[in-house]
Amino acid sequence: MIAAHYPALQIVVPLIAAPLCVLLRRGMLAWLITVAVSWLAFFIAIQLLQQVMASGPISYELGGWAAPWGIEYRIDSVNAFVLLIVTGISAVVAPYARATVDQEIPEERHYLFYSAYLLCLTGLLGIVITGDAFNVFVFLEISSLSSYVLISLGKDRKALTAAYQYLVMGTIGATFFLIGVGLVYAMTGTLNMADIAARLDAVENTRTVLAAFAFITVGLGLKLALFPLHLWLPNAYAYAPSAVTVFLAATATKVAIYTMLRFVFTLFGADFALDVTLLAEFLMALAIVGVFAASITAIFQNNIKRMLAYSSVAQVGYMVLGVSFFSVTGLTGGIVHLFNHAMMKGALFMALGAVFYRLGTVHLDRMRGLGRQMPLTMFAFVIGGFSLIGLPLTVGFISKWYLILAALERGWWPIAALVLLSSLLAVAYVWRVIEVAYFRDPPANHPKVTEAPLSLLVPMWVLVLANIYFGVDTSLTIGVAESAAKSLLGMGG
Amino acid sequence: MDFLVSHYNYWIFIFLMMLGFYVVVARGNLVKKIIGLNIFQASVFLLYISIGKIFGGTAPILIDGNGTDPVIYSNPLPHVLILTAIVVGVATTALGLSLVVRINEAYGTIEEDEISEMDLEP
Amino acid sequence: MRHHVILRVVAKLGIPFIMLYALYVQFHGDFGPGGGFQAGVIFGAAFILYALIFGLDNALKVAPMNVVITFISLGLLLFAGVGVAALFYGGQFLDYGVLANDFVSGQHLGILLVELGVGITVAAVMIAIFFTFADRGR
Amino acid sequence: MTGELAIIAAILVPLIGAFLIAASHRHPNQREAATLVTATALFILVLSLLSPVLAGERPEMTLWEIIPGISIALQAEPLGMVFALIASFLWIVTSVYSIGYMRGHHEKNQTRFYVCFAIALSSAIGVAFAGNMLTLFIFYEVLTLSTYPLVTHHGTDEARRGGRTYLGLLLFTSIAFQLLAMVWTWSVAGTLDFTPGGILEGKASGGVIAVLLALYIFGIGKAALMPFHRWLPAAMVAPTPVSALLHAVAVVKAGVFTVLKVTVYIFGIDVLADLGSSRWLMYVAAATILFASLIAIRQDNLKRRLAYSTISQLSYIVLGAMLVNPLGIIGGGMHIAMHAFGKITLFFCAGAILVAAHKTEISQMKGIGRAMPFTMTAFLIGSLSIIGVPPMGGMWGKWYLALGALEADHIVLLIVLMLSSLLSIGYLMPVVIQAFFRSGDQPSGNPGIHEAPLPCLIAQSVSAMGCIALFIYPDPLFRLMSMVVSP
Repeated sequence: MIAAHYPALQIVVPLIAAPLCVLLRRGMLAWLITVAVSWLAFFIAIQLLQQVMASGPISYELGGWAAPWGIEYRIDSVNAFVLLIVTGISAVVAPYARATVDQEIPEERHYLFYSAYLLCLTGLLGIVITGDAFNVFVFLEISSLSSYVLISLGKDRKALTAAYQYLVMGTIGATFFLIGVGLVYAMTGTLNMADIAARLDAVENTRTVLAAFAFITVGLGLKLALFPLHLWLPNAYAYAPSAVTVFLAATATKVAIYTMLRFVFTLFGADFALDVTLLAEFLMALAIVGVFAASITAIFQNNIKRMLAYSSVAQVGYMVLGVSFFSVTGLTGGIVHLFNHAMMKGALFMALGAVFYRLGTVHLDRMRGLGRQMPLTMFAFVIGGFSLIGLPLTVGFISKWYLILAALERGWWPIAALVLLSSLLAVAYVWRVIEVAYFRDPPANHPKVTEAPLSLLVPMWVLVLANIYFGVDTSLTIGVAESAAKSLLGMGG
Repeated sequence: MDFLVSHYNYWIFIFLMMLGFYVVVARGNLVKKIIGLNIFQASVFLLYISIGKIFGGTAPILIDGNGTDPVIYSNPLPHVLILTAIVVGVATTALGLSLVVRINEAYGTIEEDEISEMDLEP
Repeated sequence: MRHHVILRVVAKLGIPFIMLYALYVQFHGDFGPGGGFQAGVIFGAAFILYALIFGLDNALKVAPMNVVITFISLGLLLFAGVGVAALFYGGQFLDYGVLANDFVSGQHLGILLVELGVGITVAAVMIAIFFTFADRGR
Repeated sequence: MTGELAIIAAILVPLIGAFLIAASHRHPNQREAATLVTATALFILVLSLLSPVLAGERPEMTLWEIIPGISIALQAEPLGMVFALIASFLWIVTSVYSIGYMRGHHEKNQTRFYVCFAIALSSAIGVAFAGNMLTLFIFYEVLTLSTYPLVTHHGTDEARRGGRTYLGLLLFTSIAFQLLAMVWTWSVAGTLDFTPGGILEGKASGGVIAVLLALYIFGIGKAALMPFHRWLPAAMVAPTPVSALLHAVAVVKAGVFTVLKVTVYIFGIDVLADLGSSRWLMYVAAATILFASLIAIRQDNLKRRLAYSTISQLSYIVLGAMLVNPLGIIGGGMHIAMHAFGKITLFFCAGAILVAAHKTEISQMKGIGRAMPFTMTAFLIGSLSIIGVPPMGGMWGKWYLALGALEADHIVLLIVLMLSSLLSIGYLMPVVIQAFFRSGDQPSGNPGIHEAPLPCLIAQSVSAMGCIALFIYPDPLFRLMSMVVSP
């Protein structure tokens, strides 16, 4: 009985928990609620994915109003997979958060942190689960507003300007998106995604629809930090509290990419995007330029969190590149990289969070000799780094494999070569850290640091092991991603 | 010419949007940026409302009667949507302003160039 | 502004009516234009007017910050709680029809409670925003 | 023990050894014992596979699917056996040597050293027994990564710079070329299994095959074909046992082994012979042989000279592969073994000189033969083997390579082989002459015999004996290699 309501509960549980945290006022209690809710949400997401894979898309009508009029939650293999990513990351970030939050945020704001975190989770899950175009905007803003709050809680005062910058750019992006949705509504008279998809065909050659398409893509491009719309991201990730960085880096851009997939493929349709617009060419060019520009910038960063933030921009480029092939293999690569990148960046930022916890900084100079002082943390970083480079036996390799395969399938071997070359840039920036941490002596005038506490190590290593496990056994990730890619391209599944 | 006049709501929308956008981009004062953002958002609200308007339509309220004579009414859905969007806008503004207040406390200024200068120093 | 007698008198006279009007907008929302958003803003405005005229300290005595924040979450909980209650009665989430014996009165009850929740939250948020900013300056 | 189990065990044993070594990091004796026991166990395991493989069995094992359609698969076949036998046997010898060297030289971080060494060996065995290209690639990369800490072992600026070149070049070639070639092969052929006769026949045009071949050959950076050879001299900053086993045997041989394997089992020599797409690569290899030898002559640092010599000798094997006829492949395979024994002896000696006399430059080694007669005798034997004079094993590799070149009607290559032998006399013999026939500038008086630690001496005499033994008994090697070309 309760299983039928999982789609609603996925959103409602964190939504109710957020005000509860405020009511309870106790940081400890709020944390417990957050952990419980995250795990519950993860459980629900697993159940939903199983349901979808077993018996096809699920539709849930809010308030019992039938689909085109009421708001519909619609779950197919694509968003079930993204739900799994978001809740999975939340399930490991929540336990991780406690130690870092205790250190980085004043006691009296803890409950606010956790309720903002839960709201952010609600928003992200809402974007993914809903089948209503306007509802996407609402949830988008819920998640964005709470993430601005979360980022501004960072210790450094630069966190404030970073949050402000993100607020301005995020709002512009969301408003662009809103304009696009409005224009689509003007042309079709409906907001239900499936309904829009059915009605857009008749009017797809009008200028209004083209304008709507442009507004939506640019708006989402801002949200997903597509180069050159990524300027908000590096500072936001670099100065946010550690737990927030982990959570946002692993989920926020993924959700935005999902939204783009949903609008481009399900609403407008791949044919429209390919025949009427130059989206594929645009995305591919931006993705490749973005990968290189961001990776090269990353090499010159001394703040390692910032370095990884630039690397995130580059990795977004890979996902977008996969999408821009408009083929099953390419989309599979892009979608599976959503998952894989969440795993690797989650692990890497968690390791950095632990470093920050002990050192109070993530400056490259101060990380000298850390390989000896914090062996488990730094080893986690190394494996995460390998994954980022795309070495075999890690998830990064799987993504890269599919991207190259997709490029070769189309006969675009220069693209494949560029993908490979860019991963060498990842070697460059990852290795700077490894070299400093393992082959340099610790700075003499600083006190010795010890290994991070268990509450940080366990979630970190869960993700690290996931990096290896899903790099070796890909039946789950590739299976789901492929079925998602097929359903997006309208090939069944 | 006819095209220009008959679509006047869109021209207003575009003008306001560009105005707001310009303020956001060109002004260095953080509060002014927020104001620009508000104008930008408000233009979108106008767009939604204006495309939902039907000339001669009434408010979409149930009128007692046998329901046979057709009543022309404006589409209420954009209003509902925009109500939500306004709330979001208010929240954004409030959050943005509170960030500006805290930036002012931390940096002692709300001019963007001065702040970025101070960020470069250490 | 405590010295401005006219303001104080007018405000004292006006505020109850503004609040009453907010309640009207709130509860008449079922039948005519109105609803929780509007009512919440009007109610909040009344309170903010009070704070402007009689000073922040007096306003904070009436509604301390903690209470306001509590109301924000209470309103939200009321809204979501009604939705969840519908689940327990065997309907979909937010399916008010099942809340009472017949569908129509269920819908009435449901929307009334939901809008009340919205109204409380909006009013409290408005007040909280004002308090936050006003408090900073001191 | 069945063959399948033996393969798995051969990869796992060094890993378990690594754990044991790490666990006993407080007790050096126990740690070194663990290394020795592991190495011996590994050799016995590999040896146990020899007779079934010679009898025509091909024990294989598919572990699990990594990407739909591609599994991690292991298979013992003759070519892999050659490599695995050499690597595992020489690991025992090197372990003995390391004990003397590391203690005699008072190195730091010895536990990390031994652990990485064991992991590197495990991955070398994995390369040897890989059943498809993906598995090989995985172990190939693990080998790169596990040897990086060994190269930068000293942690000095120079070591870090060397490590950067090492890692950068190896990862660059393997990711940018080899991985691309592999995915390309997969998308064309739909399989990556090593199959006698190749998997590309009839599936790709001649042009594609030519491009793929180039991508593979240059992508296998460990084969040190010019212009991607710079990592090998850079790796010489490592402690000598590393240079000896890894950069004369395990790592570089993994490279040329992969070249042979790809040529035989991915492309198929007949296919390549028909297309002629390997011809220009043959000349690249020939050029590498000559240039590297010429550079070697100019080096004063003994280890660097040996490194360039290795580059030159590796290209013999690449050349053998690119001749794409059976004799060339046999010659290449045999040269893997012959060069391994010869070069490891030379490195052992270089290390021994460093430990006993603290000398690294050839110009400082005048008259050192009098102080270290055993070492320098071993050095002489190793040199002769590299040059290819009987009665040293090195002769056989060159012999078959020359036969292969003749059969393919490439007289030019024959001349190159001759010339390079002369050049190798030019860069190896001066060392011996310096050591034995020049009077030293040591303080006057009889310096007496001042030899390297005993474990070092044992190791270098074993490997020097190996050079001679391989001249007398090349038969098992030859049989294995002929099975490769005529299954």
